[in-house]
Amino acid sequence: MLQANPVSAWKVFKQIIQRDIRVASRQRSDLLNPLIFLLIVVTLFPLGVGPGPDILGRIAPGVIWVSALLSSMLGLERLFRDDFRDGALEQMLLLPVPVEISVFAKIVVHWLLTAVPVLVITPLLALLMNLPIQAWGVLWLTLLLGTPVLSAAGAIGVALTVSLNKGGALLSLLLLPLLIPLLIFATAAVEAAVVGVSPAGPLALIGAFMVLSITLAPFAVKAGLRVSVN
Amino acid sequence: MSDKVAVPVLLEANELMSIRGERTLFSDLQLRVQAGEIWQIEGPNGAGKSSLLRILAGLLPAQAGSVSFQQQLISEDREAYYQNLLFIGHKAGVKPELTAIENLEFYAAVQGVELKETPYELLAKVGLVGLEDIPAQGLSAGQQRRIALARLWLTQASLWILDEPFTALDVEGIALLHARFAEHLKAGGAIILTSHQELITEFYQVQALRLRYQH
Amino acid sequence: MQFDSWQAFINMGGYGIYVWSSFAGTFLCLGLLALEATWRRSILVREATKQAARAERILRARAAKKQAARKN
Amino acid sequence: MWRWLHPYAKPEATFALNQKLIPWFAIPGLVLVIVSFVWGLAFAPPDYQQGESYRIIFVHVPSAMWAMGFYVGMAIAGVIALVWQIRTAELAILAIAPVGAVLTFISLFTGAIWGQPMWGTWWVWDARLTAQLILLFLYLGVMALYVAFEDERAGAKAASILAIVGVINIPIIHYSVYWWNTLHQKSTVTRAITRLEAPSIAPEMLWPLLVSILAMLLVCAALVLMRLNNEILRREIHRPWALQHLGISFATTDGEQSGKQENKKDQKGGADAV
Repeated sequence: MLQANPVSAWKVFKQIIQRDIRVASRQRSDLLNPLIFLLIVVTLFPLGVGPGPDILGRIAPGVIWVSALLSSMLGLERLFRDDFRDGALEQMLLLPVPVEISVFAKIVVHWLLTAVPVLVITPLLALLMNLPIQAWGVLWLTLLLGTPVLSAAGAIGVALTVSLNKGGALLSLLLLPLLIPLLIFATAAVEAAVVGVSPAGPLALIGAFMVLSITLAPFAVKAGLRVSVN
Repeated sequence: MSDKVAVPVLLEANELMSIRGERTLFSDLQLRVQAGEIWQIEGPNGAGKSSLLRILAGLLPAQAGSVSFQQQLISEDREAYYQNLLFIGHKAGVKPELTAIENLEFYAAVQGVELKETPYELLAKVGLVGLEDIPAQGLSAGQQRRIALARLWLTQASLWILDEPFTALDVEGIALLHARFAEHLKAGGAIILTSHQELITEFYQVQALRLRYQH
Repeated sequence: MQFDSWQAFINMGGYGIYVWSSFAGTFLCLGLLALEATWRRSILVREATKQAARAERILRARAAKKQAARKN
Repeated sequence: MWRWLHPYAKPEATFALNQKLIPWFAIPGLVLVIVSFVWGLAFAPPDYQQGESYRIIFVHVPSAMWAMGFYVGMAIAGVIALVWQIRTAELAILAIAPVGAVLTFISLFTGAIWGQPMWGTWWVWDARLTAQLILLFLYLGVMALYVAFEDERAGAKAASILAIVGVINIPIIHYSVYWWNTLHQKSTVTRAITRLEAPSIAPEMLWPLLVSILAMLLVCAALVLMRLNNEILRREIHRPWALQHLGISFATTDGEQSGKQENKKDQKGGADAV
């Protein structure tokens, strides 16, 4: 009788991460484009509202966060779209481990590939927007805590729209309203830091969002994928 | 192995019904797949062959009925079922950015198969010699299909569900596949597949399930 | 009654335009929803009638054909 | 056996039930609408700060309230559709969403009109209005997702998931928007509306308000039921029970039912082993 060896969830988790990083490393432009988009949008603001350091510094938290949200929408689709097209998504649902594990791995990979570069160029964005230096650290912290929420919530949206031809615009319509609380508290934290008030409250809330979204999202993503893959 | 009289039932489907859109594909469908059996799902296009395979694999919910694997409802213990299932669908799940070897190594690892060495020999066997470390997107459709089918040699799953495994294969490839099927059946495995061609082979007896197109 | 005259009621202490336009807008929106629902329904009924009639014609034609065949 | 009969027996029963319920919602609803509006417009005393303009409250608050309430109802239908796979619940999402969206629109529209005399501008980023605007986006998202799918049942499931995710998010959105609003609060006038809705509201104003809230619920529930029955009918139009119900005569010969498309859902032997 044929007997299959059990597989540990951790091994599958590692394998998915490894494979996706490898895949991404062979199509680097996909990763680079949202990043360049982010830089360009942030550059547009001083050109649009004038280069006065006062006004730039005042709107900087909002501008940087809104741009980050928009640019993340650009790259979100690749979370499941390619896998859906070539059938790897189907195979992912057929792995001998809970689907939530694989979904979580996909979210982690997406975060590593899209958010980490943003975190790296954050000082540059802050510099371009004349953000007062005392708020740089808090801006970076809000991005560090907030980007996992983007990846997790984004995964839900992509899971629901991945089988649609015209999913792109729909994805933003579904996701952006859900991400408003994140935007509000993130900008509030940075603004608090600008005026020298403790940003601990909003930061804690963003942290709570992060925990909530990465624990609950895999379940919603699983349900969404089951709908899309059939 | 000792008791040859009672052949274990691997997969059992009861009163399955599937509706796509407004059309009933099939209803009250019964299927019992025992170890050592190969089943071919026949029927015209649109009769629901692929849907049936996907229902059996647990990818698509049936409107009614149940599927159990080794007397266990598959919806209740998916992980145990998927440990023993190899499903290769219409889209084979080969990542075009990865090489044949990388693709195979990934699937072997997540299915719990230990690879003792890089599967050059296997890839040579399926006709991909010299193409082992080129990203799959540079290969032809048939060659990509072969990468997916090479998984048949790297699995311990007892049940295989294959959607049109023979498409884009040449005569040699088909013969190779038949040989592998025979080997699997002899080892106590079972296969469910769809195919446009008649399965004529001296290696094994094919059971057929015919789906009619219903308006 | 809070208002002395009809005029005063319409005028709403100078806010008439705002108050009445909100009420009118609300009625309009809900009314349109109700209209759309009944209109949809009537279309459905009309289509169903047409289809039933068509099916009946087909059946009658089939029966006539059968009868003709039997005569021959 | 029961499990697969269940979904097919259901639409018919729901349809008949709705048909009976609609007048029970519509007639009292319309009566109460008239009562509450006459009461609110003519008999309730003017507000000491806002004068007569506050009377917009009798349409603004009920619509804002039920815009939210219907979203929750839609999410509940979504849970039922996902967990028990009941077809009628899937259709209910399609029936509720447009009514809820229209209610949200009404609350935004009346809120904007109210804003003009209050703040001298049509739009103020007041917490309530902002939250309603986001709610409108959520409704639009659910509807857009539902119709984007070619397979309607898949669309229904996707919309259900989104509605549930949305309903988890709504309290968070609300809290954040209100918090954001107090953070950026420049004028004190914005609190006027909130003050009116506080429990300290005078009973002469509160009673007509409560009646208008009930009236709005009944009317909109009737609308939802009408839409739900249309959706049921649209999918079941070829079945004998629907034709019978509509009083359309249909031919039957040797058990062959009329209608172009015969959904042989109950036919046996779609497959046979050779």
